[in-house]
Amino acid sequence: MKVTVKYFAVCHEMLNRSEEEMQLPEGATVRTILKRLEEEWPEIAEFYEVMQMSVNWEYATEDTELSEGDEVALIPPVTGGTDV
Amino acid sequence: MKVTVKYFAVCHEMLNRSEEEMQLPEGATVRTILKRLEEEWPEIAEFYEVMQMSVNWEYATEDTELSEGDEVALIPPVTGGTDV
Amino acid sequence: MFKITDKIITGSEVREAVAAPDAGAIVLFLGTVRNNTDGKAVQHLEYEAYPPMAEKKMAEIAQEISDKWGIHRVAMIHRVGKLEIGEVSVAVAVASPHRKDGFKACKYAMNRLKQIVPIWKREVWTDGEAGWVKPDAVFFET
Amino acid sequence: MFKITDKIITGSEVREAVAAPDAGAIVLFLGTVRNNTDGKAVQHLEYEAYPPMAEKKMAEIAQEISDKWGIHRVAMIHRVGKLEIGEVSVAVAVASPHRKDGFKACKYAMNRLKQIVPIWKREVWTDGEAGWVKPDAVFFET
Repeated sequence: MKVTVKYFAVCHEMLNRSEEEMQLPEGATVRTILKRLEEEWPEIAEFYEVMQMSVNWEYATEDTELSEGDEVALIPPVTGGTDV
Repeated sequence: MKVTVKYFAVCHEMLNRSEEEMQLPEGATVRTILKRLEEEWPEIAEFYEVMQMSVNWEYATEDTELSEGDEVALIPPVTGGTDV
Repeated sequence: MFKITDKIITGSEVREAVAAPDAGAIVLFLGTVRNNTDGKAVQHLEYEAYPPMAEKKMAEIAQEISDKWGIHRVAMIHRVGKLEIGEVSVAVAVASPHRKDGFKACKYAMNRLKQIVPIWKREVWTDGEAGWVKPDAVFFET
Repeated sequence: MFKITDKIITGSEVREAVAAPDAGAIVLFLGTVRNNTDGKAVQHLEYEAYPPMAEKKMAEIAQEISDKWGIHRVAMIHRVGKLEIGEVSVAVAVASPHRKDGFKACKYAMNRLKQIVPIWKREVWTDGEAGWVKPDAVFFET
Protein backbone atom coordinates (compact mmCIF):
# COMPACT_ATOMS: atom_id res chain seq x y z
CA MET A 1 0.00 0.00 0.00
CA LYS A 2 0.97 3.59 -0.52
CA VAL A 3 0.81 6.32 2.15
CA THR A 4 1.84 9.96 2.23
CA VAL A 5 4.27 11.00 4.97
CA LYS A 6 4.63 14.64 5.97
CA TYR A 7 7.55 16.28 7.76
CA PHE A 8 7.23 19.61 9.54
CA ALA A 9 9.54 22.11 11.15
CA VAL A 10 12.66 20.42 12.49
CA CYS A 11 11.78 17.12 10.76
CA HIS A 12 11.47 18.95 7.47
CA GLU A 13 14.93 20.41 8.03
CA MET A 14 16.51 17.15 9.17
CA LEU A 15 15.20 15.11 6.28
CA ASN A 16 15.41 17.93 3.77
CA ARG A 17 11.93 17.27 2.40
CA SER A 18 8.43 18.16 3.49
CA GLU A 19 6.54 15.17 2.17
CA GLU A 20 6.93 11.89 0.36
CA GLU A 21 5.02 8.84 -0.75
CA MET A 22 6.00 5.54 0.85
CA GLN A 23 5.25 2.06 -0.40
CA LEU A 24 4.60 -0.15 2.64
CA PRO A 25 3.83 -3.84 3.11
CA GLU A 26 0.35 -4.92 4.17
CA GLY A 27 -0.01 -4.75 7.96
CA ALA A 28 2.42 -1.84 8.25
CA THR A 29 2.10 0.44 11.26
CA VAL A 30 3.45 3.88 12.10
CA ARG A 31 6.48 2.06 13.51
CA THR A 32 7.28 0.73 10.04
CA ILE A 33 7.75 4.31 8.85
CA LEU A 34 9.82 5.33 11.85
CA LYS A 35 12.19 2.40 11.34
CA ARG A 36 12.58 3.22 7.68
CA LEU A 37 13.47 6.83 8.47
CA GLU A 38 15.94 5.69 11.10
CA GLU A 39 17.76 3.56 8.55
CA GLU A 40 18.18 6.59 6.34
CA TRP A 41 19.07 9.02 9.08
CA PRO A 42 20.01 7.34 12.42
CA GLU A 43 20.14 10.63 14.35
CA ILE A 44 16.41 11.11 13.91
CA ALA A 45 15.72 8.29 16.37
CA GLU A 46 16.81 10.40 19.33
CA PHE A 47 13.98 12.80 18.57
CA TYR A 48 11.31 10.11 18.44
CA GLU A 49 10.95 10.32 22.21
CA VAL A 50 9.72 13.93 22.07
CA MET A 51 7.78 13.62 18.82
CA GLN A 52 4.25 12.55 18.16
CA MET A 53 2.74 10.98 15.08
CA SER A 54 -0.55 11.54 13.35
CA VAL A 55 -2.57 9.49 10.91
CA ASN A 56 -5.25 11.30 8.93
CA TRP A 57 -5.04 14.43 11.16
CA GLU A 58 -5.46 12.50 14.39
CA TYR A 59 -2.74 11.71 16.92
CA ALA A 60 -1.61 8.11 16.60
CA THR A 61 0.75 5.67 18.32
CA GLU A 62 3.56 3.62 16.85
CA ASP A 63 1.16 0.68 16.80
CA THR A 64 -1.51 2.43 14.75
CA GLU A 65 -2.16 0.33 11.66
CA LEU A 66 -2.06 2.00 8.27
CA SER A 67 -4.26 1.71 5.22
CA GLU A 68 -3.90 2.61 1.57
CA GLY A 69 -3.96 6.38 1.07
CA ASP A 70 -3.39 7.35 4.70
CA GLU A 71 -1.72 10.65 5.46
CA VAL A 72 0.87 10.19 8.17
CA ALA A 73 2.83 13.03 9.81
CA LEU A 74 5.71 13.36 12.22
CA ILE A 75 4.74 16.01 14.76
CA PRO A 76 7.64 17.70 16.58
CA PRO A 77 6.89 19.34 19.96
CA VAL A 78 4.10 21.80 19.37
CA THR A 79 4.90 25.45 20.08
CA GLY A 80 1.94 27.29 18.68
CA GLY A 81 -0.02 29.81 20.62
CA THR A 82 2.43 31.87 22.62
CA ASP A 83 5.18 31.37 25.14
CA VAL A 84 3.67 33.86 27.50
CA MET B 1 -18.99 78.88 51.47
CA LYS B 2 -20.15 77.82 48.07
CA VAL B 3 -19.95 74.27 46.68
CA THR B 4 -21.13 72.62 43.46
CA VAL B 5 -23.45 69.63 43.81
CA LYS B 6 -23.92 67.19 40.96
CA TYR B 7 -26.79 64.77 40.38
CA PHE B 8 -26.54 61.80 38.08
CA ALA B 9 -28.86 59.21 36.61
CA VAL B 10 -31.80 58.58 38.89
CA CYS B 11 -30.90 61.58 41.13
CA HIS B 12 -30.83 63.80 38.09
CA GLU B 13 -34.32 62.57 37.19
CA MET B 14 -35.70 62.83 40.73
CA LEU B 15 -34.46 66.37 41.30
CA ASN B 16 -34.94 67.46 37.72
CA ARG B 17 -31.53 69.08 37.53
CA SER B 18 -28.00 67.84 36.95
CA GLU B 19 -26.05 70.34 39.00
CA GLU B 20 -26.40 73.36 41.26
CA GLU B 21 -24.42 75.71 43.44
CA MET B 22 -25.17 75.59 47.16
CA GLN B 23 -24.34 78.17 49.75
CA LEU B 24 -23.42 76.36 52.97
CA PRO B 25 -22.47 77.48 56.48
CA GLU B 26 -18.88 77.07 57.69
CA GLY B 27 -18.32 73.58 59.08
CA ALA B 28 -20.84 72.06 56.70
CA THR B 29 -20.45 68.38 55.85
CA VAL B 30 -21.90 66.14 53.17
CA ARG B 31 -24.77 65.52 55.59
CA THR B 32 -25.72 69.18 55.41
CA ILE B 33 -26.39 68.76 51.71
CA LEU B 34 -28.34 65.53 52.14
CA LYS B 35 -30.59 67.14 54.73
CA ARG B 36 -31.26 70.10 52.53
CA LEU B 37 -32.24 67.84 49.61
CA GLU B 38 -34.51 65.84 51.87
CA GLU B 39 -36.38 68.98 52.88
CA GLU B 40 -37.05 69.72 49.26
CA TRP B 41 -37.91 66.18 48.22
CA PRO B 42 -38.56 63.83 51.18
CA GLU B 43 -38.72 60.70 48.99
CA ILE B 44 -35.04 61.03 48.15
CA ALA B 45 -34.09 59.99 51.69
CA GLU B 46 -35.12 56.40 51.08
CA PHE B 47 -32.42 56.18 48.40
CA TYR B 48 -29.66 57.50 50.63
CA GLU B 49 -29.11 53.99 51.96
CA VAL B 50 -28.02 52.67 48.57
CA MET B 51 -26.29 55.83 47.37
CA GLN B 52 -22.76 57.00 47.86
CA MET B 53 -21.37 60.50 47.93
CA SER B 54 -18.21 61.95 46.50
CA VAL B 55 -16.23 65.09 47.23
CA ASN B 56 -13.77 66.23 44.60
CA TRP B 57 -14.00 62.92 42.70
CA GLU B 58 -13.31 60.78 45.75
CA TYR B 59 -15.83 58.72 47.68
CA ALA B 60 -16.80 60.47 50.89
CA THR B 61 -18.95 59.82 53.94
CA GLU B 62 -21.74 61.91 55.40
CA ASP B 63 -19.20 63.27 57.88
CA THR B 64 -16.75 64.51 55.28
CA GLU B 65 -16.19 68.21 55.85
CA LEU B 66 -16.54 70.58 52.96
CA SER B 67 -14.51 73.57 51.81
CA GLU B 68 -15.13 76.49 49.49
CA GLY B 69 -15.26 75.39 45.87
CA ASP B 70 -15.67 71.66 46.53
CA GLU B 71 -17.43 69.53 43.96
CA VAL B 72 -19.86 67.18 45.65
CA ALA B 73 -21.83 64.44 43.90
CA LEU B 74 -24.57 62.01 44.76
CA ILE B 75 -23.59 58.63 43.36
CA PRO B 76 -26.46 56.18 42.74
CA PRO B 77 -25.60 52.46 42.61
CA VAL B 78 -22.93 52.05 39.96
CA THR B 79 -23.85 49.87 36.99
CA GLY B 80 -21.05 50.51 34.57
CA GLY B 81 -19.09 47.76 32.95
CA THR B 82 -21.47 44.98 32.06
CA ASP B 83 -24.05 42.81 33.73
CA VAL B 84 -22.53 39.69 32.35
CA MET C 1 -5.80 55.38 28.60
CA PHE C 2 -8.78 55.78 30.93
CA LYS C 3 -11.65 57.32 29.11
CA ILE C 4 -15.35 58.02 28.95
CA THR C 5 -16.53 58.51 25.39
CA ASP C 6 -19.74 59.05 23.45
CA LYS C 7 -18.18 57.54 20.32
CA ILE C 8 -18.39 53.93 19.11
CA ILE C 9 -15.84 51.68 20.83
CA THR C 10 -14.06 49.18 18.59
CA GLY C 11 -11.58 47.74 21.09
CA SER C 12 -8.62 48.81 18.99
CA GLU C 13 -8.24 52.04 21.04
CA VAL C 14 -7.47 50.13 24.22
CA ARG C 15 -5.47 47.48 22.45
CA GLU C 16 -3.22 50.06 20.81
CA ALA C 17 -2.87 51.89 24.11
CA VAL C 18 -1.35 48.85 25.82
CA ALA C 19 0.77 47.42 23.00
CA ALA C 20 4.45 47.12 23.84
CA PRO C 21 7.34 45.17 22.29
CA ASP C 22 8.05 43.30 25.52
CA ALA C 23 4.45 42.25 26.20
CA GLY C 24 3.54 39.00 24.48
CA ALA C 25 0.03 38.69 25.89
CA ILE C 26 -2.88 41.03 25.36
CA VAL C 27 -6.18 40.18 27.02
CA LEU C 28 -9.08 42.26 25.84
CA PHE C 29 -12.56 42.27 27.30
CA LEU C 30 -15.51 43.77 25.44
CA GLY C 31 -18.88 44.19 27.05
CA THR C 32 -21.64 44.41 24.47
CA VAL C 33 -25.31 45.32 24.72
CA ARG C 34 -27.41 42.18 24.93
CA ASN C 35 -30.85 41.88 23.42
CA ASN C 36 -32.24 40.82 26.80
CA THR C 37 -31.72 41.13 30.54
CA ASP C 38 -32.93 38.10 32.43
CA GLY C 39 -35.22 37.34 29.52
CA LYS C 40 -36.69 40.84 29.30
CA ALA C 41 -36.29 42.15 25.74
CA VAL C 42 -34.05 45.21 25.55
CA GLN C 43 -34.67 47.87 22.92
CA HIS C 44 -31.55 49.90 23.68
CA LEU C 45 -29.45 51.16 26.58
CA GLU C 46 -28.42 54.56 27.83
CA TYR C 47 -25.28 55.02 29.84
CA GLU C 48 -24.46 58.09 31.87
CA ALA C 49 -21.16 58.78 33.66
CA TYR C 50 -19.44 61.23 35.94
CA PRO C 51 -16.46 61.53 33.60
CA PRO C 52 -13.66 63.07 35.67
CA MET C 53 -14.34 60.79 38.63
CA ALA C 54 -14.85 57.76 36.39
CA GLU C 55 -11.51 58.30 34.67
CA LYS C 56 -9.81 58.85 38.04
CA LYS C 57 -11.28 55.60 39.40
CA MET C 58 -10.20 53.71 36.27
CA ALA C 59 -6.65 54.95 36.84
CA GLU C 60 -6.86 53.77 40.45
CA ILE C 61 -7.87 50.30 39.30
CA ALA C 62 -4.85 50.25 37.01
CA GLN C 63 -2.69 51.20 39.98
CA GLU C 64 -4.17 48.31 41.98
CA ILE C 65 -3.28 45.97 39.11
CA SER C 66 0.22 47.35 39.01
CA ASP C 67 0.57 46.74 42.76
CA LYS C 68 -0.89 43.24 42.60
CA TRP C 69 0.71 41.77 39.49
CA GLY C 70 3.37 44.25 38.37
CA ILE C 71 1.37 44.80 35.18
CA HIS C 72 1.67 48.40 34.06
CA ARG C 73 -0.18 48.39 30.76
CA VAL C 74 -3.91 48.65 31.34
CA ALA C 75 -6.43 50.68 29.35
CA MET C 76 -10.15 51.15 29.87
CA ILE C 77 -12.83 52.94 27.94
CA HIS C 78 -16.55 53.18 28.62
CA ARG C 79 -19.18 54.58 26.36
CA VAL C 80 -22.03 56.88 27.37
CA GLY C 81 -25.21 57.91 25.60
CA LYS C 82 -27.56 55.69 23.65
CA LEU C 83 -26.26 52.24 22.70
CA GLU C 84 -27.89 49.79 20.33
CA ILE C 85 -27.93 45.99 20.68
CA GLY C 86 -24.51 44.50 19.93
CA GLU C 87 -22.60 47.74 20.45
CA VAL C 88 -19.66 47.81 22.83
CA SER C 89 -20.30 49.55 26.15
CA VAL C 90 -16.93 48.89 27.74
CA ALA C 91 -13.48 47.73 26.66
CA VAL C 92 -10.58 46.78 28.90
CA ALA C 93 -7.16 45.76 27.61
CA VAL C 94 -4.24 44.40 29.59
CA ALA C 95 -0.81 43.72 28.13
CA SER C 96 1.47 41.53 30.17
CA PRO C 97 4.56 39.40 29.85
CA HIS C 98 2.57 36.34 31.01
CA ARG C 99 -0.90 35.48 29.85
CA LYS C 100 -2.03 33.91 33.11
CA ASP C 101 -1.63 37.20 34.97
CA GLY C 102 -3.13 39.05 32.01
CA PHE C 103 -6.37 37.07 32.29
CA LYS C 104 -6.48 37.63 36.06
CA ALA C 105 -5.82 41.34 35.76
CA CYS C 106 -8.41 41.89 33.02
CA LYS C 107 -11.06 40.04 35.00
CA TYR C 108 -10.12 42.02 38.11
CA ALA C 109 -10.39 45.31 36.20
CA MET C 110 -13.92 44.47 35.06
CA ASN C 111 -15.01 43.46 38.55
CA ARG C 112 -13.62 46.63 40.06
CA LEU C 113 -15.06 48.77 37.29
CA LYS C 114 -18.52 47.60 38.21
CA GLN C 115 -17.86 48.38 41.86
CA ILE C 116 -16.26 51.78 41.95
CA VAL C 117 -16.49 53.59 38.61
CA PRO C 118 -19.42 56.04 38.56
CA ILE C 119 -21.32 54.98 35.46
CA TRP C 120 -25.04 54.25 35.31
CA LYS C 121 -27.20 52.29 32.98
CA ARG C 122 -30.78 52.91 31.96
CA GLU C 123 -32.49 50.08 30.15
CA VAL C 124 -35.21 50.80 27.65
CA TRP C 125 -37.26 47.68 27.03
CA THR C 126 -39.21 46.74 23.94
CA ASP C 127 -42.46 47.13 25.87
CA GLY C 128 -41.80 50.88 26.04
CA GLU C 129 -40.91 50.87 29.75
CA ALA C 130 -37.49 51.91 31.04
CA GLY C 131 -35.54 51.96 34.25
CA TRP C 132 -32.22 52.67 35.88
CA VAL C 133 -30.75 49.36 36.86
CA LYS C 134 -28.54 48.50 39.75
CA PRO C 135 -26.49 45.33 39.92
CA ASP C 136 -28.93 42.46 39.30
CA ALA C 137 -32.09 44.53 39.66
CA VAL C 138 -34.09 47.38 38.32
CA PHE C 139 -33.33 50.22 40.66
CA PHE C 140 -35.78 52.88 39.66
CA GLU C 141 -38.37 52.71 36.91
CA THR C 142 -38.92 55.91 34.99
CA MET D 1 -13.80 30.07 12.69
CA PHE D 2 -10.71 27.91 13.10
CA LYS D 3 -8.03 29.04 10.77
CA ILE D 4 -4.36 29.04 9.85
CA THR D 5 -3.42 32.12 7.87
CA ASP D 6 -0.37 33.78 6.38
CA LYS D 7 -2.06 37.21 6.56
CA ILE D 8 -1.80 39.81 9.32
CA ILE D 9 -4.13 39.09 12.23
CA THR D 10 -5.95 42.08 13.68
CA GLY D 11 -8.22 40.32 16.17
CA SER D 12 -11.34 41.66 14.52
CA GLU D 13 -11.73 38.44 12.44
CA VAL D 14 -12.23 36.32 15.54
CA ARG D 15 -14.24 38.96 17.33
CA GLU D 16 -16.67 39.28 14.44
CA ALA D 17 -16.87 35.51 14.16
CA VAL D 18 -18.17 35.15 17.72
CA ALA D 19 -20.40 38.23 17.99
CA ALA D 20 -24.03 37.48 18.82
CA PRO D 21 -26.91 39.58 20.13
CA ASP D 22 -27.36 37.39 23.22
CA ALA D 23 -23.68 37.35 24.24
CA GLY D 24 -22.75 40.29 26.42
CA ALA D 25 -19.15 39.28 27.07
CA ILE D 26 -16.38 38.89 24.56
CA VAL D 27 -12.96 37.86 25.81
CA LEU D 28 -10.21 38.18 23.27
CA PHE D 29 -6.65 36.96 23.64
CA LEU D 30 -3.89 38.15 21.34
CA GLY D 31 -0.43 36.64 21.42
CA THR D 32 2.14 39.02 20.00
CA VAL D 33 5.79 38.55 19.06
CA ARG D 34 8.00 39.75 21.88
CA ASN D 35 11.36 41.39 21.32
CA ASN D 36 12.99 38.81 23.60
CA THR D 37 12.69 35.27 24.89
CA ASP D 38 14.13 34.85 28.36
CA GLY D 39 16.24 37.91 27.72
CA LYS D 40 17.59 36.71 24.36
CA ALA D 41 16.91 39.40 21.73
CA VAL D 42 14.57 38.20 19.00
CA GLN D 43 14.91 39.52 15.45
CA HIS D 44 11.79 37.86 14.10
CA LEU D 45 9.82 34.60 14.29
CA GLU D 46 8.74 32.01 11.77
CA TYR D 47 5.70 29.86 12.36
CA GLU D 48 4.89 26.69 10.46
CA ALA D 49 1.70 24.66 10.77
CA TYR D 50 0.03 21.50 9.57
CA PRO D 51 -3.10 23.38 8.51
CA PRO D 52 -5.81 20.74 8.13
CA MET D 53 -4.87 19.02 11.38
CA ALA D 54 -4.39 22.36 13.18
CA GLU D 55 -7.85 23.55 12.17
CA LYS D 56 -9.36 20.19 13.17
CA LYS D 57 -7.70 20.38 16.59
CA MET D 58 -8.90 23.96 17.10
CA ALA D 59 -12.45 22.80 16.41
CA GLU D 60 -11.96 20.01 18.95
CA ILE D 61 -10.91 22.56 21.58
CA ALA D 62 -14.07 24.54 20.85
CA GLN D 63 -16.07 21.35 21.33
CA GLU D 64 -14.36 20.79 24.70
CA ILE D 65 -15.34 24.34 25.71
CA SER D 66 -18.90 23.73 24.62
CA ASP D 67 -18.99 20.56 26.74
CA LYS D 68 -17.39 22.21 29.77
CA TRP D 69 -19.12 25.59 29.90
CA GLY D 70 -21.93 25.47 27.36
CA ILE D 71 -20.17 28.21 25.42
CA HIS D 72 -20.67 27.73 21.71
CA ARG D 73 -19.04 30.81 20.25
CA VAL D 74 -15.27 30.33 20.05
CA ALA D 75 -12.96 31.38 17.22
CA MET D 76 -9.23 30.86 16.78
CA ILE D 77 -6.75 31.97 14.19
CA HIS D 78 -3.01 31.39 14.05
CA ARG D 79 -0.58 32.96 11.67
CA VAL D 80 2.24 31.21 9.84
CA GLY D 81 5.27 32.53 7.98
CA LYS D 82 7.58 35.32 9.07
CA LEU D 83 6.35 37.56 11.89
CA GLU D 84 7.93 40.80 13.04
CA ILE D 85 8.12 42.06 16.63
CA GLY D 86 4.72 43.22 17.87
CA GLU D 87 2.73 41.33 15.25
CA VAL D 88 -0.05 39.02 16.36
CA SER D 89 0.71 35.30 16.09
CA VAL D 90 -2.52 34.00 17.55
CA ALA D 91 -5.97 35.33 18.38
CA VAL D 92 -8.69 33.56 20.33
CA ALA D 93 -12.15 35.04 20.93
CA VAL D 94 -14.88 33.69 23.15
CA ALA D 95 -18.37 35.17 23.38
CA SER D 96 -20.45 34.13 26.35
CA PRO D 97 -23.47 35.18 28.33
CA HIS D 98 -21.29 35.49 31.46
CA ARG D 99 -17.88 37.04 31.57
CA LYS D 100 -16.47 34.77 34.27
CA ASP D 101 -16.89 31.69 32.09
CA GLY D 102 -15.65 33.67 29.09
CA PHE D 103 -12.32 34.36 30.80
CA LYS D 104 -12.00 30.72 31.85
CA ALA D 105 -12.83 29.42 28.39
CA CYS D 106 -10.44 31.78 26.61
CA LYS D 107 -7.59 30.84 28.95
CA TYR D 108 -8.41 27.17 28.48
CA ALA D 109 -8.38 27.56 24.69
CA MET D 110 -4.91 29.07 24.79
CA ASN D 111 -3.57 26.35 27.06
CA ARG D 112 -4.99 23.59 24.88
CA LEU D 113 -3.81 25.30 21.71
CA LYS D 114 -0.23 25.07 22.95
CA GLN D 115 -0.71 21.40 23.80
CA ILE D 116 -2.42 19.84 20.82
CA VAL D 117 -2.47 22.14 17.80
CA PRO D 118 0.35 21.29 15.39
CA ILE D 119 2.10 24.63 14.95
CA TRP D 120 5.83 25.21 15.33
CA LYS D 121 7.92 28.23 16.03
CA ARG D 122 11.40 29.04 14.82
CA GLU D 123 13.10 31.94 16.56
CA VAL D 124 15.63 34.03 14.72
CA TRP D 125 17.76 35.95 17.19
CA THR D 126 19.55 39.22 16.64
CA ASP D 127 22.91 37.43 16.90
CA GLY D 128 22.09 35.70 13.60
CA GLU D 129 21.44 32.30 15.18
CA ALA D 130 18.09 30.57 14.98
CA GLY D 131 16.34 27.55 16.38
CA TRP D 132 13.10 25.65 16.59
CA VAL D 133 11.81 26.04 20.08
CA LYS D 134 9.81 23.70 22.17
CA PRO D 135 7.88 24.75 25.25
CA ASP D 136 10.34 26.60 27.49
CA ALA D 137 13.47 25.57 25.59
CA VAL D 138 15.30 25.68 22.32
CA PHE D 139 14.57 22.34 20.75
CA PHE D 140 16.87 22.24 17.78
CA GLU D 141 19.29 24.92 16.63
CA THR D 142 19.61 25.32 12.92
